[in-house]
Amino acid sequence: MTRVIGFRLLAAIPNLVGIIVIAFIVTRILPGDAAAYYAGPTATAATIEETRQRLGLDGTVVEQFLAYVGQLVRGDLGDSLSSGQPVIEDFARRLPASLELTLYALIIAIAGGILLGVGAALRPRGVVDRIASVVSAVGQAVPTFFLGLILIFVFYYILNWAPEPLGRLSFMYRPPQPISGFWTIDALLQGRFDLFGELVRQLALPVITLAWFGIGPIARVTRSAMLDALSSDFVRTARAAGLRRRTILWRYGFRNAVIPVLHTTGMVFSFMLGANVLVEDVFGWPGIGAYTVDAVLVADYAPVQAYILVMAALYIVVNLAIDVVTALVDPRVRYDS
Amino acid sequence: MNALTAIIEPPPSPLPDSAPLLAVRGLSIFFGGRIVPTVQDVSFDIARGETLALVGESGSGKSIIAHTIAGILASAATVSATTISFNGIELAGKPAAVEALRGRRIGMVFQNARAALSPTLSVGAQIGDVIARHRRLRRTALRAAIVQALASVKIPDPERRAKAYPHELSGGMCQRVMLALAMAGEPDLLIADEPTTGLDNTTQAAILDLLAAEAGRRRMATLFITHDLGLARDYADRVAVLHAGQLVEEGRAATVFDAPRHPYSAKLVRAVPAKAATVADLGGIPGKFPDLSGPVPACRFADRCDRAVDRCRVEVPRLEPVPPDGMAACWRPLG
Amino acid sequence: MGAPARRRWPRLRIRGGAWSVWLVGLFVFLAVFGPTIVPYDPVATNTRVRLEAPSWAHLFGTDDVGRDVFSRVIAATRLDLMIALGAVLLSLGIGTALGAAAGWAGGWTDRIVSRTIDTIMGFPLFVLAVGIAAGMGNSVWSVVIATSVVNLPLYARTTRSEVNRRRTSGYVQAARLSGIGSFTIVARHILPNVTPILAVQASLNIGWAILNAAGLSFLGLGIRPPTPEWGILVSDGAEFLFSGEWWMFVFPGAMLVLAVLAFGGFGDWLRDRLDPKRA
Amino acid sequence: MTALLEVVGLSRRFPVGGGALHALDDVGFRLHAGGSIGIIGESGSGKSTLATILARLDDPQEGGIVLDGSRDIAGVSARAFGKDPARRAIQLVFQTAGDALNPAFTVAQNIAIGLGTLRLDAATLERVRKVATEVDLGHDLLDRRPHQLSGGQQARVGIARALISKPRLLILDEPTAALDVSVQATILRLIDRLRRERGLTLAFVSHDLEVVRLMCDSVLVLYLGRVVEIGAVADILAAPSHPYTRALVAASPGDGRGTFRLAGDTASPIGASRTQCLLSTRCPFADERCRSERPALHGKDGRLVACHHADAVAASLDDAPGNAVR
Repeated sequence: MTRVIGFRLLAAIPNLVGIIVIAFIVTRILPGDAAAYYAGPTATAATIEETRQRLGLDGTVVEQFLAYVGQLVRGDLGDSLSSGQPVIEDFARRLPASLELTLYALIIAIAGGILLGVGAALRPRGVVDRIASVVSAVGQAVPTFFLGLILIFVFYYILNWAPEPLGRLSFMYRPPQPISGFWTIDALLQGRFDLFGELVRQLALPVITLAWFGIGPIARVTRSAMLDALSSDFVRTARAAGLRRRTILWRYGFRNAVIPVLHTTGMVFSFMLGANVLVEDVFGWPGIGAYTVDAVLVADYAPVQAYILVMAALYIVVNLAIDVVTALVDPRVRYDS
Repeated sequence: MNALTAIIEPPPSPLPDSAPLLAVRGLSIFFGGRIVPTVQDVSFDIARGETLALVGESGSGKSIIAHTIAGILASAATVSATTISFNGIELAGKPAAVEALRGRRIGMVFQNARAALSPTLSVGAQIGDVIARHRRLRRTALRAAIVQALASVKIPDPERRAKAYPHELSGGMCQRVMLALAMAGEPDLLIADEPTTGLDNTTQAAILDLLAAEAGRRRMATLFITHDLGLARDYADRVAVLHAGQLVEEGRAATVFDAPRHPYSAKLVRAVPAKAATVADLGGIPGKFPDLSGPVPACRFADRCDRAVDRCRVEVPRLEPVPPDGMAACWRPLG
Repeated sequence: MGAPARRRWPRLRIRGGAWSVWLVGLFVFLAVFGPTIVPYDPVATNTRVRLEAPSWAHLFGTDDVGRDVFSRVIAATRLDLMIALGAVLLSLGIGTALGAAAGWAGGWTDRIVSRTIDTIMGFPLFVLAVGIAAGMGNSVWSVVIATSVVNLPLYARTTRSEVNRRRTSGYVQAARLSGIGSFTIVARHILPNVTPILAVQASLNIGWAILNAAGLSFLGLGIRPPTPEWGILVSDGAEFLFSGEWWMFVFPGAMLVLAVLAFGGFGDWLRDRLDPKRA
Repeated sequence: MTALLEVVGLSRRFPVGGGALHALDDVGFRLHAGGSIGIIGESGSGKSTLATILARLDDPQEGGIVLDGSRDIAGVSARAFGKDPARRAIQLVFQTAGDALNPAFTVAQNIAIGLGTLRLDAATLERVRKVATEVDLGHDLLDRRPHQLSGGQQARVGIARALISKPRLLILDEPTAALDVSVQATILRLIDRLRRERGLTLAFVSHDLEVVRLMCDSVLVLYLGRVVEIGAVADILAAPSHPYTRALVAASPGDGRGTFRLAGDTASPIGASRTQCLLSTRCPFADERCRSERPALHGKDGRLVACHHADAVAASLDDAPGNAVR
């Protein structure tokens, strides 16, 4: 198993290199003079030139790329114009908010998708199948931001069930001491259960919005993989051997169906990282997505490339985890490497 | 109760060996709301220790019959039968009764064994699942039973092979595993659905040798589904020939192979390369199975048969005894 | 009869039918004639009718500067559809060529193309689109290119695997037996079999491209107000959600949904039509 | 009399994770014009690889394929062979007929591909019709798509495609493996008739001894890429001199249950030993010599056998059913 992990880590290296190259290209095609951005708004021609040399921007493309990689290795992602701080500090503060939102949504999407998918497969054209159908259709056709707005309009403006959609916590509450950065967990760790409840209320709408788009694909793949598995030759063998229905369903059916589901989960996560930008924008969520969009709009480009790098890195990590789980379930993958 | 009555009353004993273990009468299977049955009025017996080969070309309905008896017909089909009696237990229209027998008294092996085993469980685990279903065993005893089961189907190095996954084994090895799986419940009847289709001839012979040996040792009845008349001749005691869902001839394997009485069986035999001295002796069969979505002639071979008369198209021929020792469903059997 | 063939399970989505073809027709009509048939100038302001709720005079109400929401929503059709169509055609053309080359040639060509595709796929696609759109500045083209780049892998991968799968098929071998050259085999013997798959994918993909483009402009990237565009209209309307002027974001949003549903259904309908086994 | 085809020392290796798979190892045979050779072997024997190389769709690493005693076409790469004048002389009929027909084209077009064209001008269509008649394919089927045909009809289209360019050598790669026995019979008879009418030379790849017995006058038995026995069909089937051939004969269904069996499954051909007989782990005749010295093909009663114990194998035939056939 360690060999599998090692192999997958090695396989991720070319991806990482590719991502750095693309991030570099995106930075270089940005309009305007990068040195001028890095030097800051008050820079004179001389300081800009100085910055250019410091950043290695006066060299050939290869030199520039090496200088860029050198910066990355030092953890230097540049300074944000709007906040005036190093991007890496802004990110460190805001990343937990994004992660809390995305991971909860991912968990709900996986759980909901699998439940709906299995239920639909057990009774094609039954009630669960129809519910899954509708959930999936809405997820495919309704834009993320539009669904978020509709939920806000209904549950906040009309029904007033949800709190005001402005960030992680209303200003009337004091946030928990940061331990994990996941406020819900921190609140529980500190025994502040009322705060936990409030945090959940605040999280509910953005998490549902984000999760909705994952439930559809996961349910769809679970359903068809389950139906394929249940009509497969090996389930027929298990039936002919007189195994219990429960054993057949889970140990023979689901165990094999889970492989394509895992694969889809990777794509769903990728999609969520993207949709995350829109959801944070709609719900005023103080994560890195909203931060980056604000930065883009004022032509503050350092956060953009940092954002792309962080997102790609996250994606690689999650896919690595999915690969490992897949290898645990599927012996064919295990021996491929 | 005194000694005298005890002598007069017959002792309670299992059925005599001559009584069929499996008796099928008037089995018809309808698909998709069709009026014309895909399998029509099929009847046959299998005695303990006997191998009956159900032979037919693709689409003849042989696998459907096997799946129906085992109660694992996948598609929504309507089954009607006068009786499907197994060891005196009526199975027709009683899914619960079949369920109780499946995997224990009735075992089954399929073609394409590698696909018929779950790719994500080791073969030992899959055999273990079946053994654990039939016998309560502790961990170590279960492991021993798994190895024993693999050894009994002549798998070399069973301890190591128990940990292997289907994709790591050859097709022949997978078929042995499936045989071990089917045998785990010590069945009285084994339904072998084209168990060697897709395997090489030498592997096929090894598997069928093993199957025959096991059946002989345990006096197990075997329903052997195959498209290969030659194999049926080599490995079965009796042969039943299916054409388009109708059973056309039944008899001792050598007799059917060497002196078929039904025109279809005769043509089928003439198409077997092993029977032909030269290529000129080979005979094809004109036409194809009738389309079951519309009206069909009473004898479904009538339109392809050079001996057919008007009666063949309007009156279904029943299986009647033909000399020397078989049965044929034909108004004008060869003779 | 052997084991039942592997069935194709009915897919979990609203089935495409004739309705979707009509709807797509309607959208095309609006894209061509929309700006000329709308009742009001989509960009002209009229402060006398600010923030009016839907009425017969203004079916979808008016916005904060008195523009007719109905006219703006209809007029936006042309731009949104052109962006989506342009992006899909661009990625279809380039992706198919790359994928066919990789799938047929194998070896280094395949390795380079596949690595490039993998790297693009290594990004969360919308994030990449945001990056590209940000980099390319505020123009329609930046949205088109951002959308098509993130779509490229879809076509390249499909074509690659479909061509690769057929490379060793009997009929390609048969063509080689007659001395037919590589280019002809790919273009005349293999691609006609892949075209239906790509056509279905492209038509399903149009809905996705509409969503992607709308998402970018919702964030304020690429296209700038006051140009009528559905994403921008929703974004502008969202500002008035908290004061209850719902019509400003609901109608353009609903139009987006309708467009995506129409093209999704159309793709399904096309798939059923183009299935060669149905002829 | 020079042979139409003379194959010498043909080898084809595929690189597999660290080692090499010897799909074909030093294979050779002669085939006279109008003759027919059966190539028999089980999965992994290399018989399909041999068919593909003979049809010049793949390149051997070593060896020669001499046509008409004059030209070695093994040196021409498969890529370049498309433009070679000899291309039309050699045609291949594929194993699964359905897969060998392009679903995008009509039956007529699929046949015309044999001429390297998709355009059905009057002359082409005339030739298509003529060859369709020859293979008993109704002209009403020419406008259909391949998937609308039955398996037997698809097989006929495949044969028509191969024949339209008037080849001299026809290679058949298990042309009836996927067909029902009644359809197989008609296709075999068709092939035999065409062979006589057109004076074709056949290389017939099959796993079925009985089919080869009916269709061919000589037979070549392959085991893990090597020729183990080669000679006249009737001789070899009557008295196999190689244990593997004998096992094949004994396992062939339809003439009683043979008793001669090899132990275990076919060994993996990957990284197989070069110094021992490949069958030595499974063979009841095997002794120390078999495990230390690879037997070479040598002449015996007008055939070639690669076995140290060929005489013992032939002599040990008993009267058990299936052990000796005809």
